[in-house]
Amino acid sequence: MLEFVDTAAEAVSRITDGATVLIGGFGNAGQPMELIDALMDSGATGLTVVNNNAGQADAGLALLIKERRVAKIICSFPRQSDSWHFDEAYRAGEIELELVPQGNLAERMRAAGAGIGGFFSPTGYGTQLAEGKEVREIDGKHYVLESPIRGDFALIKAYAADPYGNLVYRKTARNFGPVMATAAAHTIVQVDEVLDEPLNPEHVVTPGIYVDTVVGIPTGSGVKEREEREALTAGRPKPCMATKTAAELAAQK
Amino acid sequence: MLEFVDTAAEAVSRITDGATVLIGGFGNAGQPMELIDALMDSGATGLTVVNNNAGQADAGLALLIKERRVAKIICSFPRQSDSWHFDEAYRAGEIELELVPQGNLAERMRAAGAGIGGFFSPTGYGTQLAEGKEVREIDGKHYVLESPIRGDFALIKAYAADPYGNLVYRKTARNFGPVMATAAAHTIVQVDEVLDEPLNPEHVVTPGIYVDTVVGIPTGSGVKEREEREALTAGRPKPCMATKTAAELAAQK
Amino acid sequence: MSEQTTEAADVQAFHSTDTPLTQDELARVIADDIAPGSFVNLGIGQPTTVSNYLSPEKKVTLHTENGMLGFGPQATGDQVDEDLINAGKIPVTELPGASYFHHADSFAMMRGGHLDVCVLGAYQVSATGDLANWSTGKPGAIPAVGGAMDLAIGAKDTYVMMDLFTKKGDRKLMAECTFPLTGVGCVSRIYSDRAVLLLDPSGVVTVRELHGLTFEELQERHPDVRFEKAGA
Amino acid sequence: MSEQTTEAADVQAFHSTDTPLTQDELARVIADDIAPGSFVNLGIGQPTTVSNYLSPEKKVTLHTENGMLGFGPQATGDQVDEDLINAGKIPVTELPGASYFHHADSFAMMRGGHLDVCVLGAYQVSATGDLANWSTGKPGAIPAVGGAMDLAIGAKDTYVMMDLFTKKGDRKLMAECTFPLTGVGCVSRIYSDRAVLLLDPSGVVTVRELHGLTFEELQERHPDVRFEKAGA
Repeated sequence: MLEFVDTAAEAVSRITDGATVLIGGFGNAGQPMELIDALMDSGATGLTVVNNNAGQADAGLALLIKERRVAKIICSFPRQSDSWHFDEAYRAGEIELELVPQGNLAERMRAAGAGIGGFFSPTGYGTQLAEGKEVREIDGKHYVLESPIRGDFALIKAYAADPYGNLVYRKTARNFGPVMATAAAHTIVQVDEVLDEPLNPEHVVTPGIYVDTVVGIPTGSGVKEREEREALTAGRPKPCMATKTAAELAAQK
Repeated sequence: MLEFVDTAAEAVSRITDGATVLIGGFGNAGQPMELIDALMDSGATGLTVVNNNAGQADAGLALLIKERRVAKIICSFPRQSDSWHFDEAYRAGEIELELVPQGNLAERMRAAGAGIGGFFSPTGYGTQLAEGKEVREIDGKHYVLESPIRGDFALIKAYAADPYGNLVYRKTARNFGPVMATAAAHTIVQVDEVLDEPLNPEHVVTPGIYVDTVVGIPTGSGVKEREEREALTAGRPKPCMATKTAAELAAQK
Repeated sequence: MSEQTTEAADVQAFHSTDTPLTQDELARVIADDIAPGSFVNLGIGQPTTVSNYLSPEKKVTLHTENGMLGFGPQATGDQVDEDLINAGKIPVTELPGASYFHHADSFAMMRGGHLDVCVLGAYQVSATGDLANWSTGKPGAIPAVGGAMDLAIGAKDTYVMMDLFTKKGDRKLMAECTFPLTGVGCVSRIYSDRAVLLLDPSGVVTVRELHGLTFEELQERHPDVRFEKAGA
Repeated sequence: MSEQTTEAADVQAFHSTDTPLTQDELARVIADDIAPGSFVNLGIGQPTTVSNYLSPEKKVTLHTENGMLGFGPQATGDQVDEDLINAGKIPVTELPGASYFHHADSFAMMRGGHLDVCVLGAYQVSATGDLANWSTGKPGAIPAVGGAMDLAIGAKDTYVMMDLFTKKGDRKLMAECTFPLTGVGCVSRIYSDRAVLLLDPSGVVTVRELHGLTFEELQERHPDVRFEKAGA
């Protein structure tokens, strides 16, 4: 049943030790920072986390890993210049890693949400990451059998939620959010705006059926969105619009 | 390469004998009537058609079947009260039928568009429609292996196209359109509105990468859309909004 | 997705009345069993009438497999819009909070188990919950399945709404279905004019309500099915 | 999807110059080979520079796998928006005609073969088009793959942009890759400072261009690879 709560702490309060948690975001875009911080404060441990990365610097997911609260991580790109907490935990053998190509990661969660038992993906065929997996040649092309990834919880960031739990996202912050919302038994969303009116039904990206808990938390996304709306209202182009092409910029140099 | 053409005849002119043609629509909603009529006039024959139904009454797809231009149909619901042309062709053994549950039909086209070689679906397990197909038990649940359905062409109806071929749809006329656009080598779209300005990138349903040929053809959808916009501009509710709930209507009786 | 609890209904002890339920009464019984906040798909025909008894306070959202959540009653007059129809191809209305999506997303929603309840008609249902509702298997008949097989296995709970016997008096609750199956072990409850029955994989049928039929008559008409009274 | 024709480029007869191409010259060669109206994914790093040579008249649309078609140059000043980044996590701009979609849709677009060209860097490429660009296989190294394997097999054509030899002088075009593979038989062309090479499953490498390297030197450095001059 859909609930709107007031704090990130309340939003993540159901997450128990040992849960599988899908965490949205690609880079900072769409990363539910405040929900991750609240998960940190909640004390839940022994978690399996699904995220594109394995934490960066000294914040969010990296701190969860530093504190050894993540038993296993399923991700596509754990090693980054500032993934020192993951690196240390991994080298100490204190975190399990399942490395999954990014598209298979998204598609495996999509399969979980869509009730698909498994699917043949061409990605990774003939590589180390397909070792031990069933392969099959179909119409002359090689595929690897991939299985669904389900979450007990999803923590995602959307831009706005209407009273029915319908969600819209903002630019490339959409990334994993809509897929993770379908793949988790309980989806927790932080949004910049909690709306009083329903969204336009044609514009809804994640229907409310996939949403369980919503918490409004203003972030920089809201600031940029208001700048963009002001520009449009004033008849100016959106601030993020390219003013020159790459070719023109290169020629300038 | 994206092209905008002036007539339905031009739009379907590349379709050759023996082609597999995905045709959108569920009921009248989203059915590309004018494109189907143009396909009829084009003379292309020996077609494999993928559509939810097998034609109704004496129009569109039913006429293609009447003229024995459809060698095979892949659909979920051929038999309707007014599917007499299909019924006759089928009983005469002059059309091949592949009956596919509606959700598998959509998912098989989605798989084609998404480069998935096959997938395990729970739908149809233990039924006649799974006979001869590979089955597998995964985590205690039974699944049937389903294969992609690809089209040489898709004929779909969207509501509007922008200069980049980006599409939006209207209400439940969206149905099979976005999926078929991804599953065909060449996607032909009829729209009520050909826009001069780009669509809002957040609202695009089918990105232009999936669109090859666009033709503007005004239909009743445009009339209803303008009524709706006028109402909204005047601060009235959309004409299609429910004024009473089903319970209230039932109580009235 | 909502975490539906139908416990209140499940623990209802056996009860009976002397006369069969009318179709409207039956629709109301089903509506009463649907938990507030549920997402529900009502099949074409008789199941559609359940919506007449879902009060707005219950905040039940209706799904139609042709790509919409949150549709309202049948459209009339100016409301009619050919682009806004339900799975029965009947023009419907839009309710606040509605959303549109394409066919693959719509069936993913169903197949992924996100709907709480689906109410369907049936030719036959077996004691273990097998459903037959798409074909009577007549030789020479042209087959058509539509979304029946997807609906049967998609929701968390699949309810069947039917008469317990055919007009000819044949039984429709079977030890094993004789008509071609739509889905295996998918029906959790039968709501019929004469009985409300809870099914599970054991094949022992729990009888929650009888209307115009005694427990003994029920057993006599279905000698190959084992029944137990609810709350007994 | 667009029907890309690279025939014009393919039939180019062999030609050579005396000095290796600079990175900018190489980027321009690749850009010139991309057909007007193409949908293109440029990998992180050096491949990104190809966009500097794609004139607006060519109407090439750039895809980034984190969910966007139609992004523009790197954002500066007020343009910077943390919600608008490319796969390298660099803030970019929006171009007219852009669209946003989620990760599963984005990789479906790639995996489904809808992109015309993907340009990637490489550690090694085999004569039959195997690609190694995600891991040097060093023991103890922490593996990370990102979208590399999806990109390698997704586009209609996968081009590799690299130096023909490492800084240490080791060859990168191999009879068989010694580093862990990213994809099998997926690379159709190598664009390098010293050679433009067309690959196919036969393993015979067609040499379209040489820069500061003779055909004989190329053969000598790759004795286990069979080369043929283009248009010969």
